[in-house]
Amino acid sequence: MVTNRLKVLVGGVQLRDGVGTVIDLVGRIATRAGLHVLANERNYASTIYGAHQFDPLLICDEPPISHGDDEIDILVALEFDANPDAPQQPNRDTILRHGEQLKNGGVLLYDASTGTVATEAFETRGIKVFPLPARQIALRELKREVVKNMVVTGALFRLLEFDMDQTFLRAFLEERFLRKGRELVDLNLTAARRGREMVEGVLQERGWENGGFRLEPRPGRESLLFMSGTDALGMGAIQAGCRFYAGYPITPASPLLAFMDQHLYTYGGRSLQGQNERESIRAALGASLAGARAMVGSSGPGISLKVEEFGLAGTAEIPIVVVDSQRAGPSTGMPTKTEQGDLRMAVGAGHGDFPRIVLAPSTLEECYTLIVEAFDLADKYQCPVFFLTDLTLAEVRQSVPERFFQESTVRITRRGVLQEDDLRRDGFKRFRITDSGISPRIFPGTPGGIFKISGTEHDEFGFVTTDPPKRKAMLEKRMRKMETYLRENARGPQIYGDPKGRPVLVGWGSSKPVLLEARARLRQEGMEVAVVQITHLWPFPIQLVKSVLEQASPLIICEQNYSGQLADLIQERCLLPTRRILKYNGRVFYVSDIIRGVREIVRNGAPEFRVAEFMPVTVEAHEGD
Amino acid sequence: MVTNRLKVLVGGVQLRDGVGTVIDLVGRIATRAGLHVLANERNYASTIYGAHQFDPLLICDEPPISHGDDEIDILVALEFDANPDAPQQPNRDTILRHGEQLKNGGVLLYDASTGTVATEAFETRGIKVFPLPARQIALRELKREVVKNMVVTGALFRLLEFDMDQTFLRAFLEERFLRKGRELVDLNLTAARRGREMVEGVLQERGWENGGFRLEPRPGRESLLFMSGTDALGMGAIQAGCRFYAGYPITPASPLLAFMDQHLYTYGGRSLQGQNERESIRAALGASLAGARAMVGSSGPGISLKVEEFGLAGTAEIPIVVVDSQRAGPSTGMPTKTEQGDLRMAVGAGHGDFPRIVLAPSTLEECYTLIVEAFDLADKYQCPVFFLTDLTLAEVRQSVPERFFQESTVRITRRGVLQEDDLRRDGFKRFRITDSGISPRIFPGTPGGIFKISGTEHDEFGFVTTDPPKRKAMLEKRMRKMETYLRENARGPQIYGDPKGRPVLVGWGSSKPVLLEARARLRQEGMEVAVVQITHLWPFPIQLVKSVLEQASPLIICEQNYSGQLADLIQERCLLPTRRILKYNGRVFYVSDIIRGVREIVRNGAPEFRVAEFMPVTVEAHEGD
Amino acid sequence: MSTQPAAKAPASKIWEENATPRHRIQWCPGCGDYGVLSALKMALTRLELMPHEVLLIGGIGCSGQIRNYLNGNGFHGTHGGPLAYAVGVKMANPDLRVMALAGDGDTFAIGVENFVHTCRRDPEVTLIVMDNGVYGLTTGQRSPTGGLGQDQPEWSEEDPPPFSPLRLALSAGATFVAQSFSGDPKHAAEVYVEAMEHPGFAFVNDFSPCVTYNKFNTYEWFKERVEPVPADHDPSDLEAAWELLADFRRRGRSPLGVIYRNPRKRKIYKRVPIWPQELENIDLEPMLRGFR
Amino acid sequence: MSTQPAAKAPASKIWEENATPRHRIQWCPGCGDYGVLSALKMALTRLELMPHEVLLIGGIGCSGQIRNYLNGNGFHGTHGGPLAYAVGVKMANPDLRVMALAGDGDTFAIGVENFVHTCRRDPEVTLIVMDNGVYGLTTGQRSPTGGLGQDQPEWSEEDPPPFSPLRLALSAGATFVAQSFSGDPKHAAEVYVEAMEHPGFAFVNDFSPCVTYNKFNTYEWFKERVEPVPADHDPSDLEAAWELLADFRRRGRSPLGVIYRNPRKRKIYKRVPIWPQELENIDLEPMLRGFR
Ligand SMILES: Cc1ncc(C[n+]2csc(CCOP(=O)(O)OP(=O)(O)O)c2C)c(N)n1
Ligand SMILES: Cc1ncc(C[n+]2csc(CCOP(=O)(O)OP(=O)(O)O)c2C)c(N)n1
Ligand code: SF4
Ligand code: SF4
Ligand SMILES: [Mg+2]
Ligand SMILES: [Mg+2]
Repeated sequence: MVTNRLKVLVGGVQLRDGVGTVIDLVGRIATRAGLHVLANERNYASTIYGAHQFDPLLICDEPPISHGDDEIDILVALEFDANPDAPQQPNRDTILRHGEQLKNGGVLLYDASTGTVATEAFETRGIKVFPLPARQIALRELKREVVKNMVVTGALFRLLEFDMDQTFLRAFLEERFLRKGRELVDLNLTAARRGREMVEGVLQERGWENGGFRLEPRPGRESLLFMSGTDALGMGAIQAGCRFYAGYPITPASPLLAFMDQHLYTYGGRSLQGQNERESIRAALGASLAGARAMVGSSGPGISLKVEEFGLAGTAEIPIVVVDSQRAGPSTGMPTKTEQGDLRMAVGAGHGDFPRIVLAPSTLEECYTLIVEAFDLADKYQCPVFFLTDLTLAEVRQSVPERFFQESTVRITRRGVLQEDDLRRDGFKRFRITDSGISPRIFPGTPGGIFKISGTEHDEFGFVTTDPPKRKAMLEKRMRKMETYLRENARGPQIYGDPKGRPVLVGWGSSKPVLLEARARLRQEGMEVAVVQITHLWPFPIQLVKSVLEQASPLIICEQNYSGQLADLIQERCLLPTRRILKYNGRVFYVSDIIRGVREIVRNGAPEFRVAEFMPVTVEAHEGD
Repeated sequence: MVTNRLKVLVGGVQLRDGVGTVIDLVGRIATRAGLHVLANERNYASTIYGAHQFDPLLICDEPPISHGDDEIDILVALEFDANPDAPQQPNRDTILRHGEQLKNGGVLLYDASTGTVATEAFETRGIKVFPLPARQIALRELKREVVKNMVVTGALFRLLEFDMDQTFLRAFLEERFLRKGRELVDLNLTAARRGREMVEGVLQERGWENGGFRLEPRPGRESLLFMSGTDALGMGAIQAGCRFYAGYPITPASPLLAFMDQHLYTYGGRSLQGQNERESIRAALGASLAGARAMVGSSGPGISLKVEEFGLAGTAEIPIVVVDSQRAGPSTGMPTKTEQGDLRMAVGAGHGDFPRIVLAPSTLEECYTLIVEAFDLADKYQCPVFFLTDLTLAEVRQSVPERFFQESTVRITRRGVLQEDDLRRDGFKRFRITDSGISPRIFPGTPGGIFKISGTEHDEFGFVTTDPPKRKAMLEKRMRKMETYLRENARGPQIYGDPKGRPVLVGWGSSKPVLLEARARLRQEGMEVAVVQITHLWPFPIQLVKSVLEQASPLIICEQNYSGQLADLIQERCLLPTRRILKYNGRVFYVSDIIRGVREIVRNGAPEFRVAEFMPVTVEAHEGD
Repeated sequence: MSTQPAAKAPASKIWEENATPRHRIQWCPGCGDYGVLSALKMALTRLELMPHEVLLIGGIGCSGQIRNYLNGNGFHGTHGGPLAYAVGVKMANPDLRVMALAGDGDTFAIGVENFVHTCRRDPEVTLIVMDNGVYGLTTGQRSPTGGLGQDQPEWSEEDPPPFSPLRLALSAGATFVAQSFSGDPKHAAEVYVEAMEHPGFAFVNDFSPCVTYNKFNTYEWFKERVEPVPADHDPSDLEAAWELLADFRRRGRSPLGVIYRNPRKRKIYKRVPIWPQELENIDLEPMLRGFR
Repeated sequence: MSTQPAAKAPASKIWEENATPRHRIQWCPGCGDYGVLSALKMALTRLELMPHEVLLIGGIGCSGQIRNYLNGNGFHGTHGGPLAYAVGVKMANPDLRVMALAGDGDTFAIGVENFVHTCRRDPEVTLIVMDNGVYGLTTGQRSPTGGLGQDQPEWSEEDPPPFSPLRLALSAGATFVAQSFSGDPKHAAEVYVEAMEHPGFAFVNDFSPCVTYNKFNTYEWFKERVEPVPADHDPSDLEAAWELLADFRRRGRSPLGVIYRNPRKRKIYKRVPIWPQELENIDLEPMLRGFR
């Protein structure tokens, strides 16, 4: 009997079967019970309806290092009939697609409303199978199809011997639905109870004592929150002083727009759904010019469309935080699949040379803390600051101690903004040539501080010029900010283990936890590797990185993109040869991917390892954009 | 008396004083006379009217290696009163700005309509000064202000003892103006004669035999044409089969739009002035899809705006030639000043990884020949091909043997386009996975060859998919084209001299002639250097380049941008450390810049040399965007 | 569960080959786009076109998927771009039948510049907008036509009133402007046929309800508010078209049918040369002449 | 040589400080933009604004240079963007006086999406377009309003007829639409004052001849064709505005004055917090609540 350590995967037809609802419910209630949950792969299609969707959730007693591998303990299949996307697999699409991931000795729970499914093969593998006519119960007995999700949740909880008296569930339902009437709460509780009873029945019929897994609440623990990476980023931004946000809807950045729409007004800010990608950033630059801490968010296509504005922000020296929730590119690519393919763009996009800063958080917590740094850096260096998250980090849902947010709150300063008292009538030069490269600025409306700001090359007053020495001085002034940054603000990589003479796995972005778990497992296998995570990617802190990486043997860069964009950057900046573990099929790295890659490279001397995903059991399936 | 080797600089107030007209006339007629001319710096402001403009023209007996340095032999100052841009310098703005460039023993010709100027300092330096009341003659005597340009030209020709019987000029004027009436021809001839007489008068008065420079026609020679780099590029494109061009007006790419507007229709093609930067490339992609060889042209800001479409072209596999006439960035930057700052963008722009090819011509002739290669590569590899010219190359006006164009004409092939006979009803897979990465394509309208094409990830039929193995296979198929390119089409660098153990100057784009002349001069000084010019920049042909560059000592990359974009690329691809000579004040490289840089680096061991331009004698001068 | 009108409509099988057998339709059951698909098949069948003669350019959105649910050449570029690609296609090859099939977000939000400029340019392209007031594919944010029929006490920059695509088209110079309703695919098909026969740019705004994200502008809502263009309306009269729109607006109604149709005098071009034999042995002289 | 009307207009010196003493005007002698500059100075003076209270957002073009020829905060971003920046500025700080000063190319070609969307959003921003029918700064290519008054026997995609910015604005939902002529700076100044007093987006199309590249629509040409809006016109009536435009079009005339003015009910916002003391010690609870 395994307690408080399991991975459950729920699958079904998108928009129809309630996959997300069940995962959300289980994750949230487990979190309330003091358990740690992690749902790191929200596998949905970019068409709204009809494709196969699945969502694995890891539940642990202590915070898990990573989501691990693609194995699962409990499989919940919600289809009740055909998956319109794969009509050849009625009623068992999820089972066919994910059956192989299910561990021997695991559990299979499926909607048997339209009949049972042949599951002998599973039983042979010691898997306990629970048919559950959830939709039938909901429709026939309870007359409300939507409560089928609750039937499933009830069944699952019973399986896990969790919340046997429905205290957690009742409290949750009352919070949600009481204002709509007691009946709704009761209906849902009944549905859950009916689910319980069905599992009960199977257990008795089969003479099983339990399902083999259980969840035990940890009531005394500190308060945990159940939230997504986007939530953490949005909260972080607001507490960092962001009071203007703009975004044009795009997966996976739309939830950030929704978050800001919902919360920014409480804090006196405003949020704008742009009518296109450029209106968004232009409005945000306008707001920044007016004094607001401003942010835009988008994903690859929308970032590509903003390139001209980045150059403007760099040249006109307007602070702006740019969140790029990366998704699988190029072009429209795979909108709902993850990738780390925009680093080269963040570092190099745009014609000509202009200052910019590129940061990449590696965890939900860093989404909260690092975004504060992003705003401070934007303010100080008056340039675009790219914040590279990715679909995985944007959509991860996990439990986080509430304390973390309170403790991580920071003081807001706004550097270098002159006010009326600071200004002597004729002395204000918006683009004063300084040693640091940083010039004084004001917010418009300040008496005595009139500015002229332009993306055309300009003199210290901001007036247009092409005078060669002035141009040279002004361009150098702007770029000098990056040297100041390297002296005053660059941060070295996070280093786990001793890199000396060992294989070193270098990563950026959301894959850090996977690298750390691979390190732990390799150690068990007797191989010591170090992990180096780079969060401050540009200006590239050569001094801080090279000294670490040159000790590696070999140096292995792990990235979710085709070409190895960080690896290329390291070669350019450090002149060190790199090996690469690359994955770009839209799925996250699994620990086993890394381990296989390290073996190939270290043992067999391969120059690179390109992860090939298992082939899911699937018929031709198409999606949208 | 120097014959057939001189540099004349004409300066004046933009739009008002006819700087360009005079240079054009002199260049064209000298070319007809069999001489070789080169005007490589069309220094104008981005505001239409009022700024100082100057235009140096080199005239030689044989084709010059490069434009050399900023020294001049003959200075022609056209202001007749105040330069509105610099009112403190009435009547002598050009003289003040360029006087120092004038060599001892040179000639100064200036418009003395509003009075003479103190020129003792020049005379002390052995400079012969010719005051010329050109505008006065035009207005008072000839009653047509515009013929002042002809007065100046006549004076200049007399000074150069050229076209003494006005045969060349008469022929030229008759071609141009005869259909408007004999009077116009005669008026212009009279104006020129009056200019001659004025010079005659000064010569007599001062007792000088001549001005010290003369031009002697070379009548027997082969026919030369007087044209710009843009003209060569446009002609090259049309003979390469380009039948659709689109561009939104932008300096310095607008003349290409004008060229295509003028000529494409003669060859059955069509040319579109986009209503914005993206409409241009989208229409061109549509035309390409329909079967046309299509091209777009723009400069930095317009290229930045097209980034999303490049990713589409790469993913949907649509051939497109993209001309980037680089100008000084970032952002609006200095629209009428030169730079090579867009290499990083061409190589890396866009989210995700997609195939692309980057070529950069280094001479007017290569604008003609290499653009053919660009179209062939686009067709073969079905991806965007970037053609990086720059303002210098776009605007250079020079004499070119007519024979060159006839001899460089090529056969057009269109690879891999299936026609009705090739198609078996169900066999056409637009994105067939092949070893070369190249898939068959058709032009729409072909019976039996229906396609579905998308920038969303797709299967071999073009239908949308996110299936991990299919995605991996399709992305790898696309990128495999770049390996095929490296095997079948990559070209190594142009190598001048033996790089072994010597300083090697590496360049790209329009600066090659300057590097070659620097090499020649350094040899005279006793220093042997090699020059390596890279025209095929991406996919970077590591095998072909690294073997050459690793012999260098030291390796010096010469570029007109701030950061050293090619140098960074070489570091990334070849893992070789680089030194850099960089210039980014908007002016072209001069031979002396390179020589100083080489000395600093080779003799003094400097890691880099940033060229600081001479400070022109100028008051605060502002321009537009 | 809602029905799928597509299943019932008569349509030649020829427009299904190559498409739906390979590609399952992934719209929500009841989505208005089924009606458009069904009407389109009718119209294409009526016009006796062959699939290889057409190019369907889809927008990005639920609606744009329609390009894959029909036989015929299909293209799908970046968001907001269908009309701009179409302009290039038609200029290069006027013989192709080009349709742009896109959503209201694609056309009126991110793509409005192409909408305005294409109305002016007047290529022989048929645009059908599946107007549902929302961005369906990105889960229901409000589009520029969103909020149709809803009043609000106060407006702000981030929360502006909807605009009228028909008025925008007329004022931008469109030569064919019509409206249809996917709840009435038969009528829609007639409008599409007229649009496709128009020698110039033809814009059809099709009310195509999003059953998942727009709970206000439903089939029922539209049914109560749509009304055919009166039989005596003269669609060739621009001022009459304006008046018709003003009249319907005053009455809180939306017209269905052809509102404006007034072909321009067009310059006729042939397909540009594309084959090697058409491109070879060209005479450089007309260009060289200018440089001597 | 033409005269520079600016030199003659009465205008407070305050609007010249900080600007023209440092920055020479580089328009061609006689350029229509001088008239606009002169009218703007009058209007700003009339409104008794202080330069630090205004933000002038210039477009890219000859016209956009005007931001540097006037005192006051100036901003100049990318081509076509003035209105989008303005929306953000006003949302963040409604207290600033924001003007967008741009060309017809900037506003109606590359920037038309911002024009359309800003008409809908209705920020309190005044837009003055210096409409000369050409891209002056890039040496005279035709703009979307180019060809005004010229007929052509045939049109094509690459050579379409001009469109009417006033109609476009009205149909996109603008709440203030007016026209002026830089040849009559006094009248233009009056129109600008009305525009700047309008609580919402105010669009003034100013005929501002390009003497260098537009040899057709000259001062003389305009003088013969402009006519004041009739005194009895009710600018608050949308249909009356349409009719006025139709009437002028029929007569081959262009109206000068306020054509439409109908303020919307607006939601009032305050400046967003920007200073550290406004941003500190915020209560996370409203956000945390949702995650428990
Ligand atoms: C540049 C860019 N930004 C954002 C998106 C995300 N996106 C996909 S579809 C869509 C809107 C779709 O709305 P609409 O055109 O009305 O189509 P519908 O889904 O309603 O049919 C958006 C914003 C994108 N694909 N590309
Ligand atoms: C992205 C981009 N494309 C092109 C240009 C070049 N450009 C500068 S001004 C201009 C047009 C100006 O026309 P208009 O707005 O009418 O202003 P005018 O000069 O006539 O006052 C263009 C196309 C640019 N600056 N940026
Ligand atoms: S989300 Fe709306 S528009 Fe999209 S398929 Fe579903 S019903 Fe249709
Ligand atoms: S080119 Fe035209 S618009 Fe520009 S300054 Fe000259 S007259 Fe004015
Ligand atoms: Mg929609
Ligand atoms: Mg203009």
